[in-house]
Amino acid sequence: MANLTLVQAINLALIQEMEKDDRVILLGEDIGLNGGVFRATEGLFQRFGGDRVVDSPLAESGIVGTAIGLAMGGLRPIPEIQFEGFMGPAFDQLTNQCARTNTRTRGGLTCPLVLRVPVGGGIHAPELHSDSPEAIYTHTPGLKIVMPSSPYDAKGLLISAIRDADPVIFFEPKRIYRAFREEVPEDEYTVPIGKARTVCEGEELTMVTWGASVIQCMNAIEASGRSIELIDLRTIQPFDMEAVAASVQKTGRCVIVHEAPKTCGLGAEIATGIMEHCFLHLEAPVQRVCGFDTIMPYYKLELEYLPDAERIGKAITETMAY
Amino acid sequence: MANLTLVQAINLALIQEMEKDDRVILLGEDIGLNGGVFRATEGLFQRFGGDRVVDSPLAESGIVGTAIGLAMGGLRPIPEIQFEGFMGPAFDQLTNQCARTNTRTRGGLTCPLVLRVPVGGGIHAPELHSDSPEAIYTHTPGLKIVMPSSPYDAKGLLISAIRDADPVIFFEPKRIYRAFREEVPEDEYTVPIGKARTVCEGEELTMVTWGASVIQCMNAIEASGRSIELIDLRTIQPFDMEAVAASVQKTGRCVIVHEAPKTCGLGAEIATGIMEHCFLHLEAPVQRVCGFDTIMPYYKLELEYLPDAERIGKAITETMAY
Amino acid sequence: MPVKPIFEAVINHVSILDEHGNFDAELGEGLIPNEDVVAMYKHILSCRHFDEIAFKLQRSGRMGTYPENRGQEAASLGAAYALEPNDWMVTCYRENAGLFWRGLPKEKILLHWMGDERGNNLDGLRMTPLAIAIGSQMLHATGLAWASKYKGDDSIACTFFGDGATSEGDFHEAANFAASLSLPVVFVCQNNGWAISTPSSVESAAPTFAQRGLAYGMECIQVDGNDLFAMVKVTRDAAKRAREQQKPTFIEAVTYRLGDHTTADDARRYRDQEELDMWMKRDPIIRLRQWLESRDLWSTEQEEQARADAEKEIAMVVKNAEEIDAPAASEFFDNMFVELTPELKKQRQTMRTSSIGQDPSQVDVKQSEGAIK
Amino acid sequence: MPVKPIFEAVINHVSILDEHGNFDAELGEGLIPNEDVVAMYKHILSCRHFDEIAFKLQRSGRMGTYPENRGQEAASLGAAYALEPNDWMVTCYRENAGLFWRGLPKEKILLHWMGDERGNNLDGLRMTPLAIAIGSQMLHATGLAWASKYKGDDSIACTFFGDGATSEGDFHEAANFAASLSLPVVFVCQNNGWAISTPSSVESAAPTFAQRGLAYGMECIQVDGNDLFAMVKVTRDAAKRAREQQKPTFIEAVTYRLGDHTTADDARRYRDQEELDMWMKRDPIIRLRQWLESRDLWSTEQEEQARADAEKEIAMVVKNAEEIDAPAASEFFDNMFVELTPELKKQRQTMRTSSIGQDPSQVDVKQSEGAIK
Ligand SMILES: Cc1ncc(C[n+]2csc(CCOP(=O)(O)OP(=O)(O)O)c2C)c(N)n1
Ligand SMILES: Cc1ncc(C[n+]2csc(CCOP(=O)(O)OP(=O)(O)O)c2C)c(N)n1
Ligand SMILES: [Mg+2]
Ligand SMILES: [Mg+2]
Repeated sequence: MANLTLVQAINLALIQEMEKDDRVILLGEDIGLNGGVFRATEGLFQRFGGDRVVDSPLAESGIVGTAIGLAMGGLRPIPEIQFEGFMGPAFDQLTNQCARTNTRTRGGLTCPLVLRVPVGGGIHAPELHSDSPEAIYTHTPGLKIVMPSSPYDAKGLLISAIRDADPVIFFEPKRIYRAFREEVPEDEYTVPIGKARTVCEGEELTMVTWGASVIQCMNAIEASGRSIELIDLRTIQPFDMEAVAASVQKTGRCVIVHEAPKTCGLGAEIATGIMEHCFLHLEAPVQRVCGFDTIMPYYKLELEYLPDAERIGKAITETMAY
Repeated sequence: MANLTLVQAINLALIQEMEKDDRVILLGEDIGLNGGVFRATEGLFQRFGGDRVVDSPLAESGIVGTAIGLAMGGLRPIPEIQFEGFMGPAFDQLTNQCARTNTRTRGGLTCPLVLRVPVGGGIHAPELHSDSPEAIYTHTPGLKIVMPSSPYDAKGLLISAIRDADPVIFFEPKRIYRAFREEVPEDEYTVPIGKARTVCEGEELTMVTWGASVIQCMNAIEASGRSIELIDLRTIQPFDMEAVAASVQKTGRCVIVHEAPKTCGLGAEIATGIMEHCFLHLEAPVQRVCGFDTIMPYYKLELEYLPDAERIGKAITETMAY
Repeated sequence: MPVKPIFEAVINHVSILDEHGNFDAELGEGLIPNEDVVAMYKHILSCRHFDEIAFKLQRSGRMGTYPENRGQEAASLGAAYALEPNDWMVTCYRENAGLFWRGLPKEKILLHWMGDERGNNLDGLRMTPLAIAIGSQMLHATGLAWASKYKGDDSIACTFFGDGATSEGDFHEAANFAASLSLPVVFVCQNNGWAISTPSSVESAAPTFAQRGLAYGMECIQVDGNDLFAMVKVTRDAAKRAREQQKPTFIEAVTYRLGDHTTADDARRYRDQEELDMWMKRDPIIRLRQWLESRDLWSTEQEEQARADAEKEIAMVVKNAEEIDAPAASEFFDNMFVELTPELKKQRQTMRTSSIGQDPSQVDVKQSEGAIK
Repeated sequence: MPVKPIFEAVINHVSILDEHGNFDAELGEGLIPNEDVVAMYKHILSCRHFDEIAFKLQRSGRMGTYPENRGQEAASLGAAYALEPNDWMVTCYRENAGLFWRGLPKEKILLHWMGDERGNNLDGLRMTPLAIAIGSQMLHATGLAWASKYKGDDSIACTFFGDGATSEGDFHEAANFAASLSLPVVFVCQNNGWAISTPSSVESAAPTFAQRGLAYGMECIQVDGNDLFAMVKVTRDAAKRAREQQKPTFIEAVTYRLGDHTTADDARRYRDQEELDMWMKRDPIIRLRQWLESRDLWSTEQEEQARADAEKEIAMVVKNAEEIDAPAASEFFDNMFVELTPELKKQRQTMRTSSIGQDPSQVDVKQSEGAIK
């Protein structure tokens, strides 16, 4: 066991999978000698050499499109996009090419790649370094999407993602890259894709979230003094509706928290799923606490934008009082 | 009055706004001499000349990015993307540039452009010619989105969009480009952005849809023999939640129909909005009839994928029986 | 010196068998064994017939949109001929001649345009499916070439695209990745003068498309794309450069589409008859037949026989494509993931028995008979 | 002829005042009035000081990430000087010297990096805000230039970007649109050797970046970017070509960033000290001061005075930036649309009084006091 931050856990998972499987190669901007702008690939260039840890030209479509070719050619590429705000140029390759390779060729070619992308706000970064676009890719058939909220999950989910036969977007919440440490087994292990984690159990209300917001939710729960069940989705697509439904059938109330803008966010899908699965159990409308339907502001106001314990607390109160 | 198809109504709106305002210029692939692959710009090159109707190089990011510059420079560009499946390369310019111009500059620069895009399935087209990506752009703050379902609305909404001070995506349901004709006034008129249209009134159930699906819904309603209120959103963003909520508060039941995949589609947002606004009125869970969470299949199976009167009818039955 | 030259470049044009029948013996003699020229000529006849039939299938409502390849056959065929069997061919949609030469069953192309993804399963063929999104495929070629280089399997990737496609950002990124990362890719631009109705002069203000490659420090060459010999020659050189030096090459093959853009297009709206007439004379079939006849490698009887063979062959191809079982209604679910998610399984299972989104466990529906059929 | 040259190109390099103080009188004499050279030298000193202070603000936690401009001042300044007041300047983020010269209030740049969009409101300045998404801005320049051409207002657009940015597809599309549609754009690539830790040799395998422009049939030129005179000369030529002939030009300005990529970077991880030392000697400040002194246009006293002035000026700039009122908590709503939608009005109004998504009319909440503060 080692006491690791989330970014260190990712680094460890990469090392272990690269040692095990030489089809695994990394490509992206500044991931080589520099170890990535967040140091997630620190030391890998030195350890595995420039054939397996490749600094690419500054071109996100190129990174993803080339990775598709690598994957079709039998490798297991792990491309990195430096910040989620720069997925834009790769959108076409990701959604119209990568996500469709398997179905387009009726299984003749597959595209097992893991696209690593730091995601989310709260780190005082410049524009386009703080967004949360997961719903857009959730609406895109053919992609799996994962977002860990802890070092332990980060390692286990990343190993699962690398071994997965399908393309996976691995979102890394940058706000908690180094926010805390956790015991992480040295050995390899996997955390299954598609299974949520119940962070804490409770009877009065279900709270659903993922990524960095888990912490804000825990703070709000503690402050509320109520018995609240917190579910961390861990996988965004396919998300664990079963776990959510089971919990809401028990509690009858639900609050969903995410950083992304409200309208057409994943919160809407989960809320609708709850209506479908738990209609007769619901005692109050499902409540969403999200980013507003605005552009994520520059950092002076980012904490006004991001859901915090206070706003989540209000939702608890309102939902309980309904 | 003239008896026009939807595509003719668009053509007419373009002519009238171009005559009225010489800041309006068009750019896109094959829109000039060829009149666009759907002939929406037929005759405009001849009428307004090559300075105002411009065949661009084959590059969607270039089309949208250049249009942003044109708009910032004081013009009213109307770029065209040939099919919605080719919006991918323009995604970054559209969501991270166009949509953010106003807020990024705190109003110092605005971006009044109308991006015209044929959308949706059902015309026996090749791959990537039949998608419905509206939810992705609905989740993108800073864009308005419109989708007419009739020639009359097409003309009125397009004129509103061109006169709007903000960027508008104008989705044109290609399945009904020429499906039917309607009386369209020769004079200019506007249909307001943000207001739904009640296609028919009813008491037992509310049905919400937009674009080409209006027809399938009407067929299903007729077949059901029930009193169903059909709402055509017309504007996708900002959509008319007020009209939907008022109707569902009356009927207590709702079915939402769209071509796009279910998960994280606009249907989820509307369903959640209904839960928020009509919780105590709801007699059954809101039901969605959508595209499946798969890639839109090639045309042999496209009618299996698209919501049809039969599937919509099932939803009516199930919702009424709840 | 305040102003000094620091870089110089020349783009060459290669032609071996020109439209007037002139044949450059120095470059051309022995380049292709005679029997292969004969075989390729027959192949082009068969492809031309395929085109004609495909066009008719569309016109009679038996197939969707189809892009005729007519007039461009020599370009993709010459390139394909110069490749090794293990090389990847990453095409757009006007390379039937090259794909068929390398073993793609012809009915696959018909199935594709008949709206059937099964036409895209090219398992084991070292090909990617026709690329509908213009410009998207070159990056895949770059990645495939990289995988080959990484694995040391000695194969390269050859990718094809139109003049219009070079305007897309993805072309630029693919070419730059290939040059910068030193990848064995051959880029073949089929400059056929038009991107639908847009003349190539709108796609680029430069005098050649070949010079697109100068930006990346790539070898660049322009070639008469209707000249089978020249195509073989330049592609062979480029393939060798890729295989031995891991260096990409940009080839501009100057050609022309004699048909409309697709069956949904009417080229008379935007291009002149004179231009078409001029290019009709440059048809690769004309000059190849002349060349063969001048060497007594071909006769009128052989021509008749070959055309008859092609008719028979293509009739069978159409039969195969049309007689394939209809896909299962739910077939489009099957390859969404290597293993379907539970939600997709449920959607597949209930696709016609329930509207989606409804949890069956919540509903106790008595189908009100008659209301809906 | 089977192989014949059809296109030839030469890229020239321009230098007027080199790092050793050599001055080419033929090109350089009279190019810039002496008083303007003096003014620009002072301006660079002030920018250099701004940089130093900005760096310190970041280090002391008073500002977010900041990208030092140090060493590159001559490039954007020389180009900006060559433009007309009405021309558009469309930059990335290492062009402070040019932007300030053209009247951008310096505190705007600090505000930007302090995480305050108000720093981006450049109303009336014919500038676009710093571009954070690499490669995104050149297309806007192309569009702005087009609007100018359409309106016939005689202005052009000059856009700046790094060596790394030329790898993005959007660069390609912008350059191609400009050349094909014949738009008055000047493309200035600041090749500073690095894109964060990635050397320019990874961004392009070609010997120059200037030749990127050959792809589009554009005029291309390489220039010593640390040479103010050469920058003025080539930009002036390019601006004239744009204004009079509606033709774009690609300028590669060879320069170097003497600092880290940004304050979040540590360049020692990836680049050699020798390289840095070599470029320290090529600093535009050194050669400009020598030139001024050699002509008796500058003295030690003036230097001291200028540095003192810069300190005073920048202190005031910092004060202005730091003393601005905090933005209203809801300020990020205000410019989402020219007129806010009802939903956004509601969200703004209730942003701290209700979690969002809840229709207030549905809730009768007695805030259970104490449970949450
Ligand atoms: C990304 C994208 N944009 C637009 C289209 C529509 N479209 C199909 S073919 C074509 C022209 C292609 O021209 P070119 O690359 O020269 O190939 P050609 O058809 O001439 O062989 C266009 C614009 C598309 N398929 N993909
Ligand atoms: C689209 C995009 N991808 C990645 C980044 C992250 N990033 C910021 S600066 C930079 C390097 C830019 O290099 P260059 O264009 O040479 O400009 P320089 O910083 O050297 O002036 C990168 C990769 C970004 N801002 N935008
Ligand atoms: Mg073409
Ligand atoms: Mg640089």
